[in-house]
Amino acid sequence: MSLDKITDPLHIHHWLGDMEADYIYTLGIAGERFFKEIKENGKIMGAKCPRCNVVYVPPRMYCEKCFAKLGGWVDVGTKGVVHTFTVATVDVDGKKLPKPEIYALINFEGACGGLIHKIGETTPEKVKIGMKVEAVFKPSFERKASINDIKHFKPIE
Amino acid sequence: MSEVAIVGVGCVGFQPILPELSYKELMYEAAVKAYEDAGVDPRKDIDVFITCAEDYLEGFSIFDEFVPDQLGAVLRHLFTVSGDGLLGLANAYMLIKTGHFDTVVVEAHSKASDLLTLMDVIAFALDPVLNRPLGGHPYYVAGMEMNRYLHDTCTTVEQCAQVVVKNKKNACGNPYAAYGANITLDQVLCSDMFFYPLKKLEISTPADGCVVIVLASEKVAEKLTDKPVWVKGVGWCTETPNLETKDWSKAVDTRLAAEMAYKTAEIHNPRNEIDFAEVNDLFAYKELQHMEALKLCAYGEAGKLTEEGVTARNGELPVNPSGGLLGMGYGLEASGTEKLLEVVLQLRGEAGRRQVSDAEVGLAHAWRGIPTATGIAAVLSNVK
Amino acid sequence: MSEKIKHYQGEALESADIKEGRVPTEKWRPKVKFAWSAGIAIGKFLEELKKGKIIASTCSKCGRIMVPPRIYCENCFKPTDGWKYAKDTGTINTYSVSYLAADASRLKEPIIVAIIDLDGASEGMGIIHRLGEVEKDEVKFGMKVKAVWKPREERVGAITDIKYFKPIKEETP
Amino acid sequence: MFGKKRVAVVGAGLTLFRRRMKETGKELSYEASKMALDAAGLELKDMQSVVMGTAPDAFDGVHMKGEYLADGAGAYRKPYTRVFVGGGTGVFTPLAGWWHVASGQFDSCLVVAEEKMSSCYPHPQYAFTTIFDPILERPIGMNLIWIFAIEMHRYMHKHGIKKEDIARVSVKNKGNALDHPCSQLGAKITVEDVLNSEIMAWPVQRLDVSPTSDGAGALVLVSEDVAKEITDDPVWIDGVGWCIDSTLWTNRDLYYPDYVECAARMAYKMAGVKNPPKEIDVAEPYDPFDYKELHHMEGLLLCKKGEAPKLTAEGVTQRDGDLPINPSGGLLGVGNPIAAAGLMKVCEIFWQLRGEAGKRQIPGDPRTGLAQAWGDLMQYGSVIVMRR
Repeated sequence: MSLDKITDPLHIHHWLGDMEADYIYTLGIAGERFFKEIKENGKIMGAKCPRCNVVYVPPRMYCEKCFAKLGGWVDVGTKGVVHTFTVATVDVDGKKLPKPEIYALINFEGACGGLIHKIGETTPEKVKIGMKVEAVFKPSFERKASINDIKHFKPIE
Repeated sequence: MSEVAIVGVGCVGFQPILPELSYKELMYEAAVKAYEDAGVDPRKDIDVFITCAEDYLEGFSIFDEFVPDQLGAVLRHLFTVSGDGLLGLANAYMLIKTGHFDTVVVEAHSKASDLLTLMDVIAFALDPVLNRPLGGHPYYVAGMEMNRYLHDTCTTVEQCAQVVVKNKKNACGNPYAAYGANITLDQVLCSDMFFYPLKKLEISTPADGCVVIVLASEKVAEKLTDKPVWVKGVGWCTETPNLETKDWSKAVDTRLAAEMAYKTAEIHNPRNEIDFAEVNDLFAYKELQHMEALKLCAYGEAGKLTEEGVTARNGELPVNPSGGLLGMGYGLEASGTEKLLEVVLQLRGEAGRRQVSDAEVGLAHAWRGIPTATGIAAVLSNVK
Repeated sequence: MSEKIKHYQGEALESADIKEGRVPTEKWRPKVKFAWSAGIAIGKFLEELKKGKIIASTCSKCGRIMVPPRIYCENCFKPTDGWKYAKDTGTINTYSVSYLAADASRLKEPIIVAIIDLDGASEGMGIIHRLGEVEKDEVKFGMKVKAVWKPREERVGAITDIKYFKPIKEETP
Repeated sequence: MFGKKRVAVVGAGLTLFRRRMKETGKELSYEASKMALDAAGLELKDMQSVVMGTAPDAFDGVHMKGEYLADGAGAYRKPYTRVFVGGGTGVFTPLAGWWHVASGQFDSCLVVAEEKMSSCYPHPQYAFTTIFDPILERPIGMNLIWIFAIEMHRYMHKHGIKKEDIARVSVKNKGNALDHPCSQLGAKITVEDVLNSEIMAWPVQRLDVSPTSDGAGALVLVSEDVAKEITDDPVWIDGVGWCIDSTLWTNRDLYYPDYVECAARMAYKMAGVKNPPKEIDVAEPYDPFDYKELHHMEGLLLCKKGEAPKLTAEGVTQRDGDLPINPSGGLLGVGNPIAAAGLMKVCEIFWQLRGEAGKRQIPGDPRTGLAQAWGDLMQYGSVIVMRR
């Protein structure tokens, strides 16, 4: 234990700084193809593990379970089911959001995984686990091969 | 193979902020306490030092640059585990088990108050392509997980809130706890709904503090102390970093980690063989979910046990007698060592008014928080 | 199996692929802001810099006078037990003439940066700082230098309260 | 050695090293891991534990990037640890893998090292500015190259070494890298080329320096019992060593890396190496800068202090010399994706000891090899001694 201690609050000092830089991420081999399908064709694709016989959404280069290279790409459609969701009322700074945001994991039939995205065109109290939803894409000229090329998912039926 | 024991602990904090100490000085003070407790001189007696840290929580790239001096590790054998302090314990345990090393120090700390934008940093851990571009407060992930957990197990929001009441109450008896409080169930239930169904008071608040642990092989431990706490087994596991394919209802990482630890520790019936548990409760529902994954009760049963007072300090299976992270404060990578500290104090009979009676076997558990699915479990005992 | 491996994986990109958008990317700039506690030793060091002085901490066990100061002697692992001023003069231990700025951009006029072993501290107690009022070819190992301080009213309690170190001109007899 | 377990390396994998790659860090990790498993004739399910080594998060641009990379490294539902000791990480990672197996806790461990430096834009150099003390050093406008220049200058001054003595390392390593299939900067250059290259921070010039890179590497480690079942050709990890020196690098004499010597002594003691220059047949010391190879040869006790430039000039460190140093081409030639580059050195020793290094194979019958990495603020040494 140190012999000198600070007992006078005027001697407490701090130093401001940051650890900020710009980052550019490639989407990867699987990611690039996945997002190009969203951008160019408005399609959500999965990739199949030839060994586990599982279709992963989003597609990957490899099966995380067995390390086989994923093969056949499958269109899983744009409709899915809410696996779970939340309603966020605060932003990253802890400030109250003007309008709550609904985040959900959407599963696609026959596929392992799904997409985490926002739910729109509804109100928080109407969202339920197991609810059917559909992807709403941005107009094609606005798409950039990004997860945000999907505006949100909206309830169907 | 030698048995492994904890022979010294030192802790400074936990406090909402420790503004008068730099992170180095904080580590130094905790280290001095631990070395005094163990009766060792780090300049001569320690074979390996492990620091557990992540760069963005500290404000440096390559944090271990800034570590050796204050731990007494200059020109000695130190490294960083980029993980929770309990993962540091796992590596210390293996090092001693090789038979090449007799004494290992594990350090973990939080200077959360140095970091002004913790939630931005946590958001920075999300997948940069699939998840992060959606933006928002990263704890939405916890809200989603709690929702599915409640849905699948029929655990109630009251049961989750009871965890907060219990832990903050326990913390009132813990001098190392920053956020003890005497609150009611209603106060928790009426606190702001941040990420439905997760409420403000169900989320642990960061705190500053440091824990240093000294481990030793059997032969050295028996020379150093008459109160060794034996590490009977450690397990750790990463389920998957992919939010899309992780299990949203069960803490699979923790289940697998516990199975590994129990196998080594020869624990066959955790509920009966473990006297008390220090379980990660970064969010209130996590304590329940983790109890189930740790096989302290059946899937979906933890809420009920909490409601019935089984997990209270004087209950049949005390859980988080320290006050947990909800009561002590979220010590970032030191979270697991907060748990470990309590287990050691309890097993030595030094937990003061928190003392659990007849404690022989304790469980310490950590989870690395959002957005990870990494859990670590350690079984400790005061009987070899 | 090096010789048995016929194909090594990896798809190289040119920087133009990114710049010209041929390869889609995501961008992010994290908000990572800190207010590091300076603590006991460095807090005092900064306060003294503001006064135009360089403070050292001392260890009575090994007798070292240490800059920058610390509250523990890392060699003895004892708390330091005294404070002492070092001088603002010293000797160049080693140096570099750099054409690179912090962001790796290229400078027309080089920065000269040196480790300066301070007088009044134990041997080898160096700090890193810039040199000024000297041509790059004049700098020598072992050269004596002195701190050039900012005017008192501009000092804020920072290492940059010292503008740079400059050579001490030898008195010509 | 009663009660102490031996650990074998049975497979190695590497991706290409390039300035910028399309693969994500996860995908790079996967490619290297898969290659190592294939080489060992094993599957992911055979791996009981995984250790990841990767340097600052500030390169890849992901907080807790060990967690992020986990599935690419094969850690799905497995015990997984990330270790991190700056530039020393690449050689340190197999040391962590070693104790996973040597402890008896696991029979196998997949060791993976990854770096995707190109995510940091426009240049990874920016990330390096955050390795300095924010109060005492960053305000001066620190640049990574400065501190190497300062160390290199001190080393030259202390022993009276000339730049051309050092440039020979760059010439040798970039030349060796021409034979490495993953190499980023293999080239036939001359001492004059190095001396005439752009001055970055005197005495450091452009061709004294390794590049920034993307890449990954992997090793498969197994226990003695498993090794005997699956291969006739294991390479044993017989010595491990690591050491850190004081944070306060400006308080130290930078002419000699005491921390490398301390790490080396730890590894030599464990491996029973008494006379390193005689007993080590091939070495891969860390060479992010050309002078570092010399500095590290001395720290590793492969020669006397100040003597490494002479050995280099005499050709002793060439592939066909008495003590081949960096036959891979090192970081200067193959590239420097920090952690992956360190692991590349261990892969090279593995291949050299198995006689599988192809065009890079050193003559004779190498039985004992060493790889070493360096890191932090002129502060960290990690050393591995391997034997056939």
